[in-house]
Amino acid sequence: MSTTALKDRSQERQKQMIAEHFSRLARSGETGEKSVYTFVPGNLTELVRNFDLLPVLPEINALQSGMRGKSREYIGLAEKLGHSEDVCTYVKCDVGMMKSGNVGPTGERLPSPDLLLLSYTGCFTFMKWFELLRQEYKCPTVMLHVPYQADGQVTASMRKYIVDQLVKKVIPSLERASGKKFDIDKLREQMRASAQAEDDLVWVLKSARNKPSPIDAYFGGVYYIGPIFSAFRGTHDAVLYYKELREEVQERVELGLGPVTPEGPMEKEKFRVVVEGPPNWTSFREFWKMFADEGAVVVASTYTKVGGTYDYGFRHDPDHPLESLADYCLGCYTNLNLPTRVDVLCDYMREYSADGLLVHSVKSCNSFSAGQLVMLGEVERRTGKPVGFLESDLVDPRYFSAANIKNRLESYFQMVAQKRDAASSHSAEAAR
Amino acid sequence: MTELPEVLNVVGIDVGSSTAKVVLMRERERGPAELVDSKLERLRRRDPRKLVEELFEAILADNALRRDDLTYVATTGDGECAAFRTGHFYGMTAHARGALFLDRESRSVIDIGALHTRAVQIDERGKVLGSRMTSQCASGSGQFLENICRYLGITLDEIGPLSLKSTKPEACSSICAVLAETDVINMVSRGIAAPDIIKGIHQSMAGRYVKLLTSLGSSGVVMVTGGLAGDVGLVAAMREGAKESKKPLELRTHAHSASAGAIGAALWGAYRARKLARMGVSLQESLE
Amino acid sequence: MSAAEIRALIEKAEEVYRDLRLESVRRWKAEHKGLAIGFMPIWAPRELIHAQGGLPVGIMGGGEDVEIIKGDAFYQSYICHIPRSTIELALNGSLDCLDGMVFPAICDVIRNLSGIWKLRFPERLSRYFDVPQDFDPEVGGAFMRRELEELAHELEQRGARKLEPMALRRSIAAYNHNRARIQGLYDLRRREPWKVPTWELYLLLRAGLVMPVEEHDHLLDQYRAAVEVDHERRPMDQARVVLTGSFCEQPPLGLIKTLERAGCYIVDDDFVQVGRWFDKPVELAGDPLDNLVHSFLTDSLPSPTRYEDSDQKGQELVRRVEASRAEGVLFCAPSFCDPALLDQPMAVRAIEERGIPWTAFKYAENTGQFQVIREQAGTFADSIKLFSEAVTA
Amino acid sequence: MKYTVGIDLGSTTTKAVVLDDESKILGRGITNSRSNYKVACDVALGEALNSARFGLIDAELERAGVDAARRTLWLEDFDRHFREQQYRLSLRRLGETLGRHAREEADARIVVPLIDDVISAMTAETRELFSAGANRKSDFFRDLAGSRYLPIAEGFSEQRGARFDRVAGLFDKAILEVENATSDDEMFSKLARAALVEASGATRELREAVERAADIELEQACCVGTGYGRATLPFPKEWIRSEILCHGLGAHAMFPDTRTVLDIGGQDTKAIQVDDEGIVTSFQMNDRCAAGCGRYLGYIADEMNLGLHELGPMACKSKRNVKINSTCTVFAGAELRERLSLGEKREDILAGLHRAIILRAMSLLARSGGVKSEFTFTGGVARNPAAVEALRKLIFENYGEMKLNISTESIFTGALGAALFAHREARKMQAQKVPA
Ligand SMILES: Nc1ncnc2c1ncn2[C@@H]1O[C@H](COP(=O)(O)OP(=O)(O)O)[C@@H](O)[C@H]1O
Ligand SMILES: Nc1ncnc2c1ncn2[C@@H]1O[C@H](COP(=O)(O)OP(=O)(O)O)[C@@H](O)[C@H]1O
Ligand code: SF4
Ligand code: SF4
Ligand code: SF4
Repeated sequence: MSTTALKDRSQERQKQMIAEHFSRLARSGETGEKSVYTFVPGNLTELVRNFDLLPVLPEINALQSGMRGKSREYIGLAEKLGHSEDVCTYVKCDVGMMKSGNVGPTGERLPSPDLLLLSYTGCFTFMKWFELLRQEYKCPTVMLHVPYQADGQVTASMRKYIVDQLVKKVIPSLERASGKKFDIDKLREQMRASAQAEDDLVWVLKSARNKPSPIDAYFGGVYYIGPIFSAFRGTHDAVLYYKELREEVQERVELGLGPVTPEGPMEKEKFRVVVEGPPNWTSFREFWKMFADEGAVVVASTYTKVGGTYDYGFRHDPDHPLESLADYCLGCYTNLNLPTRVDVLCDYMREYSADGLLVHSVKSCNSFSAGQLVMLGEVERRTGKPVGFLESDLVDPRYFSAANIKNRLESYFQMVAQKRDAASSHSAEAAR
Repeated sequence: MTELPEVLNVVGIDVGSSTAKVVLMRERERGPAELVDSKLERLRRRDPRKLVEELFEAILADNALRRDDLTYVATTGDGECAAFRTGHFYGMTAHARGALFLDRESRSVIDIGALHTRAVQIDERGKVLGSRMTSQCASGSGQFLENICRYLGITLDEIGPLSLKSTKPEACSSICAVLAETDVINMVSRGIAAPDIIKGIHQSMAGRYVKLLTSLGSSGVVMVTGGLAGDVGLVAAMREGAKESKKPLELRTHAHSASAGAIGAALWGAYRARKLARMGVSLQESLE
Repeated sequence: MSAAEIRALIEKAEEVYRDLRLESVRRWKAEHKGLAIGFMPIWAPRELIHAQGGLPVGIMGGGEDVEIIKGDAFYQSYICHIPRSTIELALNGSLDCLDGMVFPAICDVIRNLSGIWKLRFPERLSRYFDVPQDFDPEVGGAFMRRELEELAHELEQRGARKLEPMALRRSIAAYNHNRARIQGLYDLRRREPWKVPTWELYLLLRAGLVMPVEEHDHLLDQYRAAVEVDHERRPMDQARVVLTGSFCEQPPLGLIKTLERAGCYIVDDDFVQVGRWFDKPVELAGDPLDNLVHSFLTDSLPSPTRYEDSDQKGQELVRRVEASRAEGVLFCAPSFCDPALLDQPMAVRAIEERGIPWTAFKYAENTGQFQVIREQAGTFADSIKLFSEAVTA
Repeated sequence: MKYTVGIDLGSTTTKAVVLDDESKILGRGITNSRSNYKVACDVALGEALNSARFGLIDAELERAGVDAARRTLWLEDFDRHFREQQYRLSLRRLGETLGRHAREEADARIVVPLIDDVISAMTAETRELFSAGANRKSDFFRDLAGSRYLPIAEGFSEQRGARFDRVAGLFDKAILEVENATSDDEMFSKLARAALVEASGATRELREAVERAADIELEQACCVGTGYGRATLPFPKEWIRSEILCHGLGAHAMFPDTRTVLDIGGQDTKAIQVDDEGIVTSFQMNDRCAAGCGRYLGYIADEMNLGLHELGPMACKSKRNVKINSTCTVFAGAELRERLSLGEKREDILAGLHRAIILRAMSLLARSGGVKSEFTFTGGVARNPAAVEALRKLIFENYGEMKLNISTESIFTGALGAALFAHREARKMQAQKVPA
């Protein structure tokens, strides 16, 4: 009883935060508030809000369109306008949404951007995306180029490059867009709040080390990362949200409960897996249910690190605000090179005592997908755990073949079970 | 200066991947051209060279003509297999002209054949302004439909009328023709009626075609050509699709839609012949 | 006489192009002691490698000749073809003679390929070369200079010569010469496309990716001299087109030939851009590294892989069409190439505003069937030809 | 006697394997998959039980003291006649069904007699089709009958001015009904008797053995399903196993030392690694694009008007390597025609196509972790000698020489694995029953 009531609280809060944000955006025409469009990886939410600008994240809108069953239409529209079938469907979904009146996830109209903040972090396609939007909105655009961590480390040169851009380009653009001056003390305050929420988020994600895991760190995880990865990092609301969430999860741990799935609480945790790659949004529940039906819990996922790898210790730092923003951008998951990504997965397998790794490869995203097969093999080799490979797309329902994915998942879990049975019967024999 | 008579006899030959089409046209310098005769035959794995030769001879014989009576023999498609041709025009060029002949108001053409679909935007002279073809995957073309229907035990002529009977079309999601086949198998086993299956496929094909047209920027009268223009179910689905997309597309077909490529080729042939004559070049020279 | 001469030159170029095992590089290494450093398409600082006594070797995938046996194990079907053939070449030993690979910042696929290299070939130099998307000399420029220094340092650690300003200046001059020659042929083709068929020019460019620059200069000179005097090459009634989209994965040779046979004169293209990347000679006076950086920031060819700071997307294409007096544009991009395909709608918009006709198709480097493309390009050429005549008649 | 059965409901074919209570293979059955899964399973099971009875006949003969050589000889002969009887029966049904449909045609006056004549002509060919050593294009009535019906009907249609498209369409319609007829014990006895009458050399021993075998009561203990259609199989969920596990276990049962298994079926290709107990350790399947699977060969065969059986042998004649890159199933036909028109030889193109398929499989193998000895090739395409040859060559070149297992029964590997799972289930059920 109490747990459902508690569960509702954080979820309700998140809902409310989002609703308020979008209605503020919708009213911005009257209130005169300005908006900045930007991306999840390498988002500079604190900085944007420092100027009282409202962040809009087209990626989130795209995934919401997928969940609301709108993406097929939007993608279709973009393709009619000349976009190729081959390219990232987030972009097409967003273009289609814009061309259909720019109605956001809450059904309210989104304002046109006053500034496009092109945080080029971990994905090349971002650049094309905003070039396309710029052509439509004819608004100022500022590029923040975040170099790739090609050698698995952040160098002083990279950090300097980013800070230089922040100082010379990004901050002046934000000042121009808002008509306000940059306030570094406020930024320090914001960063303190960020760090606090980040602590709680990490605690929640790490709770999956428990057996049974109280959370699903992929399907559930995408909800948990919502506020911090989007428009709310550094806000008071976000701090409260994560505090509540942490308490709720804490309670589940104490009661020894598993995660709540679309079908209700999970009865028995049969498989613990790590998942690499973003989810599918058009059949999100169906996809989740396929896991839940098999008694599979995702104990760790890389997707929940695209907006920051906080579990590896990074926190926004009030004492070095711009440098820490630079480090934040550099550290987003898709900005890590493949060897590092393999290390992360192997760490997760160990840390969360996982039975195996599943890679969900999406057609859209080269940033994630190119190289996943090599990662898969590498993790299998290093951990000796069974690995599986699934393919679909983010928001293009044409590429989600339920039968195909179910087939692979079933085969995968049957394989894991068969291996486990064999291992246990061997040890039983050995005991005899 | 080589004088050409007022009336020219020209032949157009369109060799597709499934069907060979041969037409005889009578072209006039001043006045509308006329379609005299047309022959259309499925290749059915026969040697296209031989078949084309046969059809060509047949059309001459039926109209009491000799080869010398023809000013131009134009080919299109895989027309290289007609060794006796005068000249060759590419597929979309030919369909564009053919569509214009079939309906003067055509401003776009969509040619739906056995393997490929192409959309062409044209001006009032038949000039191709832009064109699109379906990508790699063949799931949206005649061959695919044929395979499905063969599986369902439906003959070509029945496809269209059956589709029109559908009340609850079943969406077919697969992009791949092969997987779509399996989808269909699944549908049958779920007890979905044949008309609903066919209509579902028609809708998915129509969706692609409308997309092709709109991405081309078409509006106004669209002539459907190629073999599938004969499929009333598909054309109906395309009309619905066009309406849904809120684009002002008016889809039309013609009894001779399937031969549009051959017709267009023949007419371009006549056009070339006249122009070369005006420039004082004989056809023979121009071929050198 | 010259026809045979041209044929011999082109055969020589084609031999280099088909030499997937890089025999010529192996020979070069046996004679010189330098490092052979591979680099992926678009642009890499060849001058730097050259100045350190190395041989820069352009790797444009495996093309149509390499059979993919393991490469597909690395890449899903919805990723372009070039990385899989490149990895195939690496796995089957063809690239053994390379001491390292440079992966320029082209797109996420190439970026991640650099990681695969690190995982698979940990002993070899694998360098992702990040180029700035910020064009302020003090911000992006400074960053790029640091990247170049870093690369030079790494090469040195692998046994290359230390980077000396004098040597770099000489190398810059050498590549300036080479670029001028290539540009000269492009200009000639633009004027008299029948003299320089694109498939020949293309092979010459490809040869330049592997040959030492001085040798390549010689080949270009011979070719130039031969075509200048070949009077058998006569103009034909063909449509003049600009081809764009093929800046990374390269189309098979058959595709280029098909386009030309279908009635198109390609009067501008973006094949093998590294040979023409700077549209002005790199300054020789002053600090050579700074000069290189400066050219990169201000004199580079526009590319979908570079951020366009001004709102001028597509204008460059319009300019190219006008400069080459082309009658249309062929968008010819590799399947699944995000940079090319996402750029296309913007470019299309720009040329449509000018009423420039265009058509588009996709390929893979190992496409074996050109029927569809021939139809499409043929129709395109037909429509330009039939009606341009109609006007004159 | 009690038996367990595994059914592999594939996208192209449905296979059944029947085991006795010592998990020895009694019989195998195969049919083409069709819209009605239940029917497909029943037909395959019926076929498997028929073949099980052949096994029983063999056992009876052995008991009667007939030596192995003679047994083989007799059974082969008997089998041929049995199949001929089956074919004749189906042909009769086809004639009836066609007639029914034909009467609804507008030009029934022409079409009905035309069809009668076609069927008569086909019936007249039957003896030769099943004569000793005859080369049949397929095992399935649909293919066998189709490959004769169409040309014969085309000829007659031309002569008599009927529309061939319609006449061909009638076949497509009728065949659906005919192939859905299932067989049962009674049918077996009837056909067996008819076959004995025809088989000139049938001895008394054989006759008696057939009678005795036909009388044995067969009772199903457990049935496990697998294959593409398994989710919709007419079985309860706990009796369903993934194809991967079944292929792994089946291959292990056939070749205990196998470590890598490649299965190329109609629509999918799977690369499976198994350990020394047949337990799957890793697997990879082709993605959604069905390019390069068995169906591709099916299209090619259709296109060339060949039977699936003939494709491989023809490709094996090739001396020249033609490179083919597109394995798109649907464009296969177009590519073929283009090549032919360029003057390439049929066998060379075919060899190129086979190699292209195998190249795709090589990728999956590499993805799943490479190839280890012994390597087993299963699924329908393993019946194709050209595919096997291309595979052997590429495997040896890339992974070194090793033992390559290919069995004529490999198409049944999945069903065998399923049957073994069924056998385990049956054991478990029995064990649970005993104490009660
Ligand atoms: N009435 C019809 N209904 C549906 N499909 C038809 C009909 N008539 C012809 N077709 C299809 O049209 C195709 C042939 O069209 P065509 O344009 O001649 O193709 P191609 O030029 O490629 O041979 C065949 O695939 C055939 O199945
Ligand atoms: N006798 C044969 N000779 C050659 N190939 C065959 C033969 N029988 C089946 N095949 C091939 O096997 C494929 C079907 O394989 P199968 O394993 O039955 O597939 P599925 O399990 O998907 O039904 C066919 O598409 C065909 O290419
Ligand atoms: S490619 Fe990937 S990271 Fe980039 S925009 Fe698309 S989904 Fe996002
Ligand atoms: S072809 Fe395009 S997507 Fe592929 S590596 Fe090159 S730039 Fe990237
Ligand atoms: S998805 Fe199907 S139709 Fe498309 S390429 Fe693949 S096999 Fe061909």
